[in-house]
Amino acid sequence: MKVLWFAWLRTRVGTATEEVALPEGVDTVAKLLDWLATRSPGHAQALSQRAVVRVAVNQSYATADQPVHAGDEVAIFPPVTGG
Amino acid sequence: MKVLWFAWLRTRVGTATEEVALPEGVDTVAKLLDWLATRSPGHAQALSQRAVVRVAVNQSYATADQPVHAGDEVAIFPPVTGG
Amino acid sequence: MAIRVQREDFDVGTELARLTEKRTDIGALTSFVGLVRDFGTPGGGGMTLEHYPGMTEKELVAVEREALGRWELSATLIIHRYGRLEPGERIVLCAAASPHRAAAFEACHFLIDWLKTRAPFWKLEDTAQGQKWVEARAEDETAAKRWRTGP
Amino acid sequence: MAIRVQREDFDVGTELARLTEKRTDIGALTSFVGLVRDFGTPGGGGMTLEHYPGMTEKELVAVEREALGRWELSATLIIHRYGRLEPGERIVLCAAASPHRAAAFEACHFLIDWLKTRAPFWKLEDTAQGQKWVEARAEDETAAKRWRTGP
Repeated sequence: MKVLWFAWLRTRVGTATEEVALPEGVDTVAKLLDWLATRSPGHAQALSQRAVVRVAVNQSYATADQPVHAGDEVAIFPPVTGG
Repeated sequence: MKVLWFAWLRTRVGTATEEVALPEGVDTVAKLLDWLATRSPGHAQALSQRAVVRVAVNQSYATADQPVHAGDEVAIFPPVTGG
Repeated sequence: MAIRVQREDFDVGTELARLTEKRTDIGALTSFVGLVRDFGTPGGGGMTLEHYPGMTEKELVAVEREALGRWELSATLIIHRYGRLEPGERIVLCAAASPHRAAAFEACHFLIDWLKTRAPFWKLEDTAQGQKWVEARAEDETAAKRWRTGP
Repeated sequence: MAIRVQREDFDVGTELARLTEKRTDIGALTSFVGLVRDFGTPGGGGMTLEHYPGMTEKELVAVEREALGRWELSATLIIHRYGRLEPGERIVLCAAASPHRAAAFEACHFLIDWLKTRAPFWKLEDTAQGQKWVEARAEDETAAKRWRTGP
Protein backbone atom coordinates (compact mmCIF):
# COMPACT_ATOMS: atom_id res chain seq x y z
CA MET A 1 0.00 0.00 0.00
CA LYS A 2 1.17 3.49 -0.86
CA VAL A 3 0.72 6.00 1.97
CA LEU A 4 1.00 9.75 1.21
CA TRP A 5 1.43 12.44 3.88
CA PHE A 6 0.70 16.11 3.32
CA ALA A 7 1.29 19.49 4.98
CA TRP A 8 2.19 19.40 8.68
CA LEU A 9 1.40 15.69 8.92
CA ARG A 10 4.16 15.16 6.34
CA THR A 11 6.52 17.34 8.38
CA ARG A 12 5.89 15.31 11.54
CA VAL A 13 6.13 11.90 9.88
CA GLY A 14 9.26 13.06 8.05
CA THR A 15 8.37 11.59 4.68
CA ALA A 16 5.93 12.39 1.87
CA THR A 17 5.43 8.84 0.66
CA GLU A 18 5.92 5.39 2.09
CA GLU A 19 5.24 1.88 0.85
CA VAL A 20 3.80 -0.28 3.61
CA ALA A 21 2.89 -3.96 3.79
CA LEU A 22 -0.45 -4.22 5.59
CA PRO A 23 -0.46 -6.66 8.52
CA GLU A 24 -3.36 -9.08 8.70
CA GLY A 25 -6.46 -7.55 10.28
CA VAL A 26 -5.67 -3.98 9.21
CA ASP A 27 -8.62 -3.69 6.87
CA THR A 28 -10.28 -0.32 7.58
CA VAL A 29 -9.17 3.30 7.59
CA ALA A 30 -9.42 3.48 11.40
CA LYS A 31 -7.32 0.33 11.88
CA LEU A 32 -4.79 1.59 9.35
CA LEU A 33 -4.34 4.85 11.28
CA ASP A 34 -3.96 2.90 14.55
CA TRP A 35 -1.30 0.71 12.98
CA LEU A 36 0.53 3.57 11.24
CA ALA A 37 0.74 5.39 14.60
CA THR A 38 2.92 2.54 15.92
CA ARG A 39 5.54 2.91 13.19
CA SER A 40 7.53 5.78 14.73
CA PRO A 41 7.25 8.59 17.31
CA GLY A 42 6.72 10.96 14.37
CA HIS A 43 3.83 8.86 13.09
CA ALA A 44 2.38 8.71 16.59
CA GLN A 45 2.59 12.47 16.98
CA ALA A 46 1.12 13.13 13.52
CA LEU A 47 -1.86 10.91 14.26
CA SER A 48 -2.42 11.93 17.87
CA GLN A 49 -5.29 14.27 17.09
CA ARG A 50 -7.61 12.25 14.91
CA ALA A 51 -10.17 15.08 14.69
CA VAL A 52 -7.83 17.06 12.45
CA VAL A 53 -6.79 14.12 10.29
CA ARG A 54 -8.45 13.59 6.91
CA VAL A 55 -8.01 10.43 4.85
CA ALA A 56 -8.46 9.80 1.15
CA VAL A 57 -8.47 6.30 -0.31
CA ASN A 58 -7.61 6.22 -4.00
CA GLN A 59 -8.00 10.00 -4.12
CA SER A 60 -11.50 10.13 -2.64
CA TYR A 61 -12.40 11.19 0.90
CA ALA A 62 -12.83 8.14 3.14
CA THR A 63 -14.63 7.50 6.43
CA ALA A 64 -13.09 5.70 9.43
CA ASP A 65 -14.92 2.44 8.77
CA GLN A 66 -14.14 2.35 5.07
CA PRO A 67 -12.27 -0.83 3.95
CA VAL A 68 -8.67 -0.55 2.75
CA HIS A 69 -6.76 -3.02 0.58
CA ALA A 70 -3.13 -3.76 -0.21
CA GLY A 71 -3.19 -2.03 -3.61
CA ASP A 72 -4.78 1.22 -2.39
CA GLU A 73 -3.28 4.69 -2.43
CA VAL A 74 -4.05 6.20 0.97
CA ALA A 75 -3.43 9.89 1.62
CA ILE A 76 -3.43 11.40 5.12
CA PHE A 77 -3.64 15.13 5.61
CA PRO A 78 -4.97 17.98 7.76
CA PRO A 79 -8.12 19.95 6.85
CA VAL A 80 -7.54 21.70 3.54
CA THR A 81 -6.75 25.43 3.31
CA GLY A 82 -6.80 26.28 -0.39
CA GLY A 83 -8.86 28.79 -2.31
CA MET B 1 -39.05 74.51 -16.03
CA LYS B 2 -37.32 71.90 -18.16
CA VAL B 3 -39.28 68.64 -18.51
CA LEU B 4 -37.53 65.52 -19.87
CA TRP B 5 -39.34 62.42 -21.10
CA PHE B 6 -37.72 59.02 -21.47
CA ALA B 7 -38.41 55.61 -23.06
CA TRP B 8 -42.03 54.89 -23.96
CA LEU B 9 -43.25 58.00 -22.15
CA ARG B 10 -41.13 60.03 -24.57
CA THR B 11 -42.61 58.12 -27.52
CA ARG B 12 -46.17 58.89 -26.38
CA VAL B 13 -45.55 62.54 -25.59
CA GLY B 14 -43.68 62.90 -28.87
CA THR B 15 -40.81 64.95 -27.50
CA ALA B 16 -37.74 64.33 -25.35
CA THR B 17 -37.53 67.80 -23.81
CA GLU B 18 -39.90 70.68 -23.33
CA GLU B 19 -39.67 74.05 -21.61
CA VAL B 20 -42.83 74.81 -19.68
CA ALA B 21 -43.98 77.85 -17.74
CA LEU B 22 -45.56 76.62 -14.50
CA PRO B 23 -49.05 78.00 -13.87
CA GLU B 24 -49.75 79.30 -10.40
CA GLY B 25 -50.64 76.58 -7.90
CA VAL B 26 -48.63 73.85 -9.66
CA ASP B 27 -46.14 73.40 -6.86
CA THR B 28 -45.74 69.66 -6.27
CA VAL B 29 -44.79 66.65 -8.42
CA ALA B 30 -48.38 65.32 -8.32
CA LYS B 31 -49.86 68.66 -9.39
CA LEU B 32 -47.24 68.98 -12.12
CA LEU B 33 -48.21 65.59 -13.57
CA ASP B 34 -51.92 66.53 -13.43
CA TRP B 35 -51.20 69.73 -15.27
CA LEU B 36 -48.84 68.16 -17.84
CA ALA B 37 -51.57 65.58 -18.66
CA THR B 38 -53.79 68.42 -19.92
CA ARG B 39 -51.23 69.62 -22.48
CA SER B 40 -52.02 67.11 -25.27
CA PRO B 41 -53.69 63.73 -25.87
CA GLY B 42 -50.16 62.28 -26.01
CA HIS B 43 -49.35 63.73 -22.58
CA ALA B 44 -52.66 62.43 -21.23
CA GLN B 45 -51.96 58.94 -22.54
CA ALA B 46 -48.37 58.93 -21.24
CA LEU B 47 -49.53 59.90 -17.77
CA SER B 48 -52.66 57.76 -17.62
CA GLN B 49 -51.06 55.01 -15.52
CA ARG B 50 -49.38 56.83 -12.67
CA ALA B 51 -48.22 53.58 -11.04
CA VAL B 52 -45.65 53.08 -13.81
CA VAL B 53 -44.50 56.70 -13.89
CA ARG B 54 -41.29 57.68 -12.08
CA VAL B 55 -40.24 61.27 -11.53
CA ALA B 56 -36.83 62.79 -10.83
CA VAL B 57 -36.43 66.41 -9.76
CA ASN B 58 -32.98 67.81 -10.48
CA GLN B 59 -31.76 64.27 -11.19
CA SER B 60 -32.92 62.72 -7.92
CA TYR B 61 -35.95 60.48 -7.46
CA ALA B 62 -38.92 62.47 -6.20
CA THR B 63 -42.14 61.60 -4.39
CA ALA B 64 -45.62 62.82 -5.40
CA ASP B 65 -45.81 65.46 -2.68
CA GLN B 66 -42.34 66.86 -3.31
CA PRO B 67 -42.29 70.62 -4.16
CA VAL B 68 -41.30 71.76 -7.66
CA HIS B 69 -40.05 75.17 -8.71
CA ALA B 70 -39.72 77.12 -11.95
CA GLY B 71 -35.99 76.50 -12.35
CA ASP B 72 -36.11 72.73 -11.78
CA GLU B 73 -35.19 69.98 -14.24
CA VAL B 74 -37.96 67.39 -13.99
CA ALA B 75 -37.59 63.99 -15.68
CA ILE B 76 -40.52 61.65 -16.18
CA PHE B 77 -39.91 58.03 -17.11
CA PRO B 78 -41.08 54.42 -16.70
CA PRO B 79 -39.45 51.97 -14.24
CA VAL B 80 -35.82 51.49 -15.23
CA THR B 81 -34.61 48.37 -17.06
CA GLY B 82 -30.83 48.62 -17.23
CA GLY B 83 -28.16 46.28 -15.92
CA MET C 1 -14.59 53.84 -6.11
CA ALA C 2 -15.13 54.40 -9.81
CA ILE C 3 -18.14 54.51 -12.09
CA ARG C 4 -18.22 54.95 -15.85
CA VAL C 5 -21.07 55.34 -18.33
CA GLN C 6 -19.93 54.83 -21.89
CA ARG C 7 -20.94 53.77 -25.37
CA GLU C 8 -17.79 51.68 -25.99
CA ASP C 9 -17.08 48.15 -24.82
CA PHE C 10 -14.70 47.58 -21.91
CA ASP C 11 -11.92 45.06 -21.30
CA VAL C 12 -12.84 43.03 -18.22
CA GLY C 13 -9.30 41.79 -17.60
CA THR C 14 -7.79 45.28 -17.76
CA GLU C 15 -10.49 46.75 -15.52
CA LEU C 16 -10.19 44.04 -12.87
CA ALA C 17 -6.38 44.07 -12.95
CA ARG C 18 -6.45 47.83 -12.32
CA LEU C 19 -8.52 47.29 -9.16
CA THR C 20 -5.98 45.04 -7.49
CA GLU C 21 -2.75 46.37 -9.06
CA LYS C 22 0.07 47.02 -6.59
CA ARG C 23 -2.20 46.21 -3.66
CA THR C 24 -1.64 43.46 -1.16
CA ASP C 25 -4.62 44.09 1.13
CA ILE C 26 -7.19 42.49 -1.20
CA GLY C 27 -8.02 38.85 -0.62
CA ALA C 28 -11.17 38.61 -2.73
CA LEU C 29 -12.39 40.17 -5.95
CA THR C 30 -15.89 39.38 -7.20
CA SER C 31 -17.15 40.64 -10.53
CA PHE C 32 -20.34 40.48 -12.53
CA VAL C 33 -20.74 40.97 -16.27
CA GLY C 34 -24.21 41.35 -17.79
CA LEU C 35 -24.50 40.43 -21.47
CA VAL C 36 -27.13 40.81 -24.20
CA ARG C 37 -28.99 37.56 -24.68
CA ASP C 38 -30.47 36.49 -28.00
CA PHE C 39 -34.10 35.51 -27.60
CA GLY C 40 -34.24 33.96 -31.07
CA THR C 41 -35.42 37.08 -32.85
CA PRO C 42 -35.28 36.73 -36.67
CA GLY C 43 -32.55 39.05 -37.91
CA GLY C 44 -30.45 38.66 -34.80
CA GLY C 45 -32.11 40.60 -31.99
CA GLY C 46 -30.09 43.17 -30.11
CA MET C 47 -31.20 46.29 -28.30
CA THR C 48 -30.69 50.00 -27.80
CA LEU C 49 -30.04 51.27 -24.29
CA GLU C 50 -31.35 54.75 -23.56
CA HIS C 51 -30.25 56.57 -20.42
CA TYR C 52 -30.50 59.87 -18.59
CA PRO C 53 -27.05 61.48 -18.73
CA GLY C 54 -26.20 63.16 -15.46
CA MET C 55 -28.70 61.33 -13.31
CA THR C 56 -27.24 57.98 -14.37
CA GLU C 57 -23.81 58.91 -13.05
CA LYS C 58 -25.36 60.32 -9.85
CA GLU C 59 -27.31 57.14 -9.19
CA LEU C 60 -24.33 54.86 -9.88
CA VAL C 61 -22.19 56.89 -7.48
CA ALA C 62 -24.98 56.58 -4.88
CA VAL C 63 -25.18 52.80 -5.41
CA GLU C 64 -21.42 52.51 -4.99
CA ARG C 65 -21.43 54.70 -1.86
CA GLU C 66 -24.17 52.61 -0.33
CA ALA C 67 -22.06 49.47 -0.88
CA LEU C 68 -18.97 51.13 0.62
CA GLY C 69 -21.02 51.99 3.69
CA ARG C 70 -22.35 48.48 4.13
CA TRP C 71 -19.31 46.30 3.53
CA GLU C 72 -15.57 46.41 4.18
CA LEU C 73 -14.43 47.09 0.62
CA SER C 74 -10.99 47.86 -0.78
CA ALA C 75 -12.23 48.91 -4.24
CA THR C 76 -15.40 48.98 -6.32
CA LEU C 77 -16.16 49.55 -9.98
CA ILE C 78 -19.29 49.98 -12.08
CA ILE C 79 -19.14 50.39 -15.86
CA HIS C 80 -22.44 50.62 -17.74
CA ARG C 81 -22.82 50.98 -21.49
CA TYR C 82 -25.56 52.69 -23.47
CA GLY C 83 -26.49 52.87 -27.16
CA ARG C 84 -26.77 50.01 -29.65
CA LEU C 85 -25.84 46.54 -28.34
CA GLU C 86 -25.91 43.25 -30.25
CA PRO C 87 -26.48 39.77 -28.74
CA GLY C 88 -23.40 38.55 -26.88
CA GLU C 89 -22.16 42.07 -26.16
CA ARG C 90 -21.30 43.18 -22.63
CA ILE C 91 -23.73 45.65 -21.04
CA VAL C 92 -22.43 46.17 -17.55
CA LEU C 93 -19.53 45.32 -15.24
CA CYS C 94 -19.74 45.46 -11.45
CA ALA C 95 -16.80 44.55 -9.25
CA ALA C 96 -16.11 44.57 -5.53
CA ALA C 97 -12.76 43.90 -3.88
CA SER C 98 -12.41 43.18 -0.18
CA PRO C 99 -10.10 41.52 2.31
CA HIS C 100 -12.90 38.93 2.71
CA ARG C 101 -14.80 36.90 0.15
CA ALA C 102 -18.28 37.07 1.68
CA ALA C 103 -18.12 40.88 1.57
CA ALA C 104 -16.86 40.85 -2.02
CA PHE C 105 -19.71 38.56 -3.12
CA GLU C 106 -22.45 40.38 -1.27
CA ALA C 107 -21.30 43.84 -2.33
CA CYS C 108 -20.98 42.84 -5.99
CA HIS C 109 -24.42 41.23 -5.95
CA PHE C 110 -25.80 44.33 -4.26
CA LEU C 111 -24.25 46.65 -6.87
CA ILE C 112 -26.00 44.96 -9.78
CA ASP C 113 -29.31 44.35 -7.96
CA TRP C 114 -29.47 47.90 -6.71
CA LEU C 115 -28.47 49.61 -9.96
CA LYS C 116 -31.01 47.54 -11.88
CA THR C 117 -33.88 49.23 -10.04
CA ARG C 118 -32.29 52.69 -9.65
CA ALA C 119 -30.00 53.69 -12.52
CA PRO C 120 -32.04 55.40 -15.26
CA PHE C 121 -31.50 53.05 -18.21
CA TRP C 122 -34.21 51.72 -20.51
CA LYS C 123 -33.88 48.83 -22.95
CA LEU C 124 -35.50 49.02 -26.37
CA GLU C 125 -35.36 45.48 -27.72
CA ASP C 126 -35.58 44.28 -31.30
CA THR C 127 -38.34 41.69 -31.50
CA ALA C 128 -40.10 39.83 -34.32
CA GLN C 129 -42.88 42.43 -33.91
CA GLY C 130 -40.45 45.35 -34.18
CA GLN C 131 -38.80 47.39 -31.44
CA LYS C 132 -40.30 47.09 -27.99
CA TRP C 133 -39.53 48.78 -24.65
CA VAL C 134 -38.59 46.17 -22.08
CA GLU C 135 -40.89 46.17 -19.07
CA ALA C 136 -39.46 46.26 -15.57
CA ARG C 137 -39.54 42.82 -14.00
CA ALA C 138 -41.07 42.12 -10.61
CA GLU C 139 -38.17 39.76 -9.83
CA ASP C 140 -35.67 42.63 -10.17
CA GLU C 141 -37.69 44.59 -7.63
CA THR C 142 -37.72 41.53 -5.35
CA ALA C 143 -33.96 41.06 -5.74
CA ALA C 144 -33.36 44.72 -4.80
CA LYS C 145 -35.74 44.53 -1.81
CA ARG C 146 -33.56 41.83 -0.32
CA TRP C 147 -30.94 44.52 0.36
CA ARG C 148 -33.31 46.99 1.95
CA THR C 149 -32.51 47.77 5.53
CA GLY C 150 -34.58 49.35 8.25
CA PRO C 151 -38.34 49.16 8.75
CA MET D 1 -17.00 22.93 -17.63
CA ALA D 2 -13.27 23.30 -17.20
CA ILE D 3 -10.85 23.00 -14.34
CA ARG D 4 -7.12 23.68 -14.30
CA VAL D 5 -4.46 23.25 -11.65
CA GLN D 6 -1.26 25.08 -12.50
CA ARG D 7 1.82 26.76 -11.15
CA GLU D 8 1.62 29.75 -13.56
CA ASP D 9 -0.55 32.83 -13.23
CA PHE D 10 -3.66 33.17 -15.42
CA ASP D 11 -5.14 36.08 -17.34
CA VAL D 12 -8.60 36.79 -15.93
CA GLY D 13 -9.80 38.74 -18.98
CA THR D 14 -8.75 36.03 -21.42
CA GLU D 15 -10.29 33.28 -19.32
CA LEU D 16 -13.61 35.06 -18.87
CA ALA D 17 -13.80 36.13 -22.52
CA ARG D 18 -13.32 32.51 -23.56
CA LEU D 19 -16.35 31.47 -21.48
CA THR D 20 -18.78 33.77 -23.30
CA GLU D 21 -17.10 33.92 -26.73
CA LYS D 22 -19.47 33.39 -29.69
CA ARG D 23 -22.35 32.65 -27.33
CA THR D 24 -25.58 34.63 -27.12
CA ASP D 25 -27.37 32.55 -24.48
CA ILE D 26 -25.42 33.94 -21.52
CA GLY D 27 -26.96 36.88 -19.68
CA ALA D 28 -24.79 36.80 -16.57
CA LEU D 29 -21.19 35.97 -15.77
CA THR D 30 -19.98 36.05 -12.18
CA SER D 31 -16.36 35.51 -11.28
CA PHE D 32 -14.28 35.34 -8.15
CA VAL D 33 -10.53 35.87 -7.81
CA GLY D 34 -8.74 34.97 -4.60
CA LEU D 35 -5.47 36.81 -3.95
CA VAL D 36 -2.58 36.51 -1.51
CA ARG D 37 -2.91 39.10 1.23
CA ASP D 38 0.03 40.64 3.03
CA PHE D 39 -0.39 40.38 6.77
CA GLY D 40 2.47 42.75 7.44
CA THR D 41 5.14 40.10 7.69
CA PRO D 42 8.68 41.56 7.76
CA GLY D 43 10.35 40.60 4.49
CA GLY D 44 7.11 40.67 2.53
CA GLY D 45 5.13 37.59 3.47
CA GLY D 46 3.90 35.25 0.77
CA MET D 47 3.17 31.55 0.87
CA THR D 48 3.70 28.17 -0.70
CA LEU D 49 0.68 26.18 -1.75
CA GLU D 50 1.05 22.41 -1.53
CA HIS D 51 -1.50 20.16 -3.16
CA TYR D 52 -2.27 16.52 -3.90
CA PRO D 53 -1.91 16.08 -7.67
CA GLY D 54 -4.60 13.81 -9.02
CA MET D 55 -7.02 14.15 -6.14
CA THR D 56 -7.08 17.94 -6.56
CA GLU D 57 -8.31 17.67 -10.13
CA LYS D 58 -10.85 15.01 -9.13
CA GLU D 59 -12.27 17.19 -6.36
CA LEU D 60 -12.44 20.30 -8.53
CA VAL D 61 -14.31 18.35 -11.21
CA ALA D 62 -16.70 17.09 -8.52
CA VAL D 63 -17.28 20.64 -7.21
CA GLU D 64 -18.00 21.85 -10.75
CA ARG D 65 -20.38 18.94 -11.44
CA GLU D 66 -22.25 19.63 -8.24
CA ALA D 67 -22.77 23.25 -9.34
CA LEU D 68 -23.93 22.18 -12.80
CA GLY D 69 -26.49 19.90 -11.17
CA ARG D 70 -27.81 22.61 -8.86
CA TRP D 71 -28.06 25.66 -11.13
CA GLU D 72 -28.88 26.42 -14.75
CA LEU D 73 -25.38 27.15 -15.99
CA SER D 74 -24.02 27.83 -19.46
CA ALA D 75 -20.36 27.52 -18.51
CA THR D 76 -18.13 27.17 -15.46
CA LEU D 77 -14.41 27.49 -14.82
CA ILE D 78 -12.07 26.83 -11.92
CA ILE D 79 -8.35 27.60 -12.09
CA HIS D 80 -6.26 27.01 -8.98
CA ARG D 81 -2.55 27.67 -8.64
CA TYR D 82 0.01 25.92 -6.48
CA GLY D 83 3.64 26.55 -5.55
CA ARG D 84 5.22 29.79 -4.39
CA LEU D 85 2.94 32.86 -4.30
CA GLU D 86 3.82 36.41 -3.25
CA PRO D 87 1.43 38.99 -1.71
CA GLY D 88 -0.90 40.42 -4.36
CA GLU D 89 -0.67 37.34 -6.57
CA ARG D 90 -3.78 35.55 -7.80
CA ILE D 91 -4.44 32.13 -6.23
CA VAL D 92 -7.73 31.00 -7.69
CA LEU D 93 -10.36 31.93 -10.27
CA CYS D 94 -13.93 30.64 -10.18
CA ALA D 95 -16.51 31.66 -12.77
CA ALA D 96 -20.10 30.74 -13.52
CA ALA D 97 -22.08 31.85 -16.56
CA SER D 98 -25.85 31.52 -16.76
CA PRO D 99 -28.85 32.99 -18.53
CA HIS D 100 -29.81 34.43 -15.11
CA ARG D 101 -27.79 36.50 -12.67
CA ALA D 102 -28.98 34.91 -9.42
CA ALA D 103 -27.81 31.50 -10.68
CA ALA D 104 -24.45 32.94 -11.79
CA PHE D 105 -23.87 34.54 -8.38
CA GLU D 106 -24.95 31.56 -6.32
CA ALA D 107 -23.02 29.03 -8.40
CA CYS D 108 -19.82 31.11 -8.34
CA HIS D 109 -20.08 31.59 -4.58
CA PHE D 110 -20.73 27.87 -4.20
CA LEU D 111 -17.67 26.95 -6.30
CA ILE D 112 -15.26 28.85 -4.07
CA ASP D 113 -16.95 27.93 -0.76
CA TRP D 114 -17.12 24.26 -1.68
CA LEU D 115 -13.59 23.93 -3.06
CA LYS D 116 -12.18 25.68 0.02
CA THR D 117 -13.27 22.79 2.24
CA ARG D 118 -12.75 19.98 -0.30
CA ALA D 119 -9.88 20.54 -2.72
CA PRO D 120 -6.63 19.20 -1.20
CA PHE D 121 -4.52 22.37 -0.98
CA TRP D 122 -2.52 23.50 2.04
CA LYS D 123 -1.05 26.93 2.60
CA LEU D 124 2.38 27.30 4.17
CA GLU D 125 2.65 30.97 5.08
CA ASP D 126 5.74 33.05 5.73
CA THR D 127 5.37 34.69 9.11
CA ALA D 128 7.63 36.70 11.39
CA GLN D 129 8.15 33.42 13.31
CA GLY D 130 9.10 31.51 10.15
CA GLN D 131 6.98 29.32 7.90
CA LYS D 132 3.67 28.19 9.35
CA TRP D 133 0.93 25.89 8.06
CA VAL D 134 -2.33 27.77 7.85
CA GLU D 135 -5.05 26.26 10.00
CA ALA D 136 -8.47 25.54 8.53
CA ARG D 137 -10.94 28.22 9.56
CA ALA D 138 -14.28 27.43 11.15
CA GLU D 139 -15.90 30.16 9.06
CA ASP D 140 -14.93 28.37 5.84
CA GLU D 141 -16.67 25.26 7.15
CA THR D 142 -19.72 27.36 8.02
CA ALA D 143 -19.73 28.96 4.57
CA ALA D 144 -19.62 25.54 2.91
CA LYS D 145 -22.36 24.16 5.17
CA ARG D 146 -24.73 26.80 3.84
CA TRP D 147 -24.76 24.89 0.54
CA ARG D 148 -25.42 21.50 2.06
CA THR D 149 -28.69 19.96 0.97
CA GLY D 150 -30.74 17.16 2.44
CA PRO D 151 -31.11 16.20 6.09
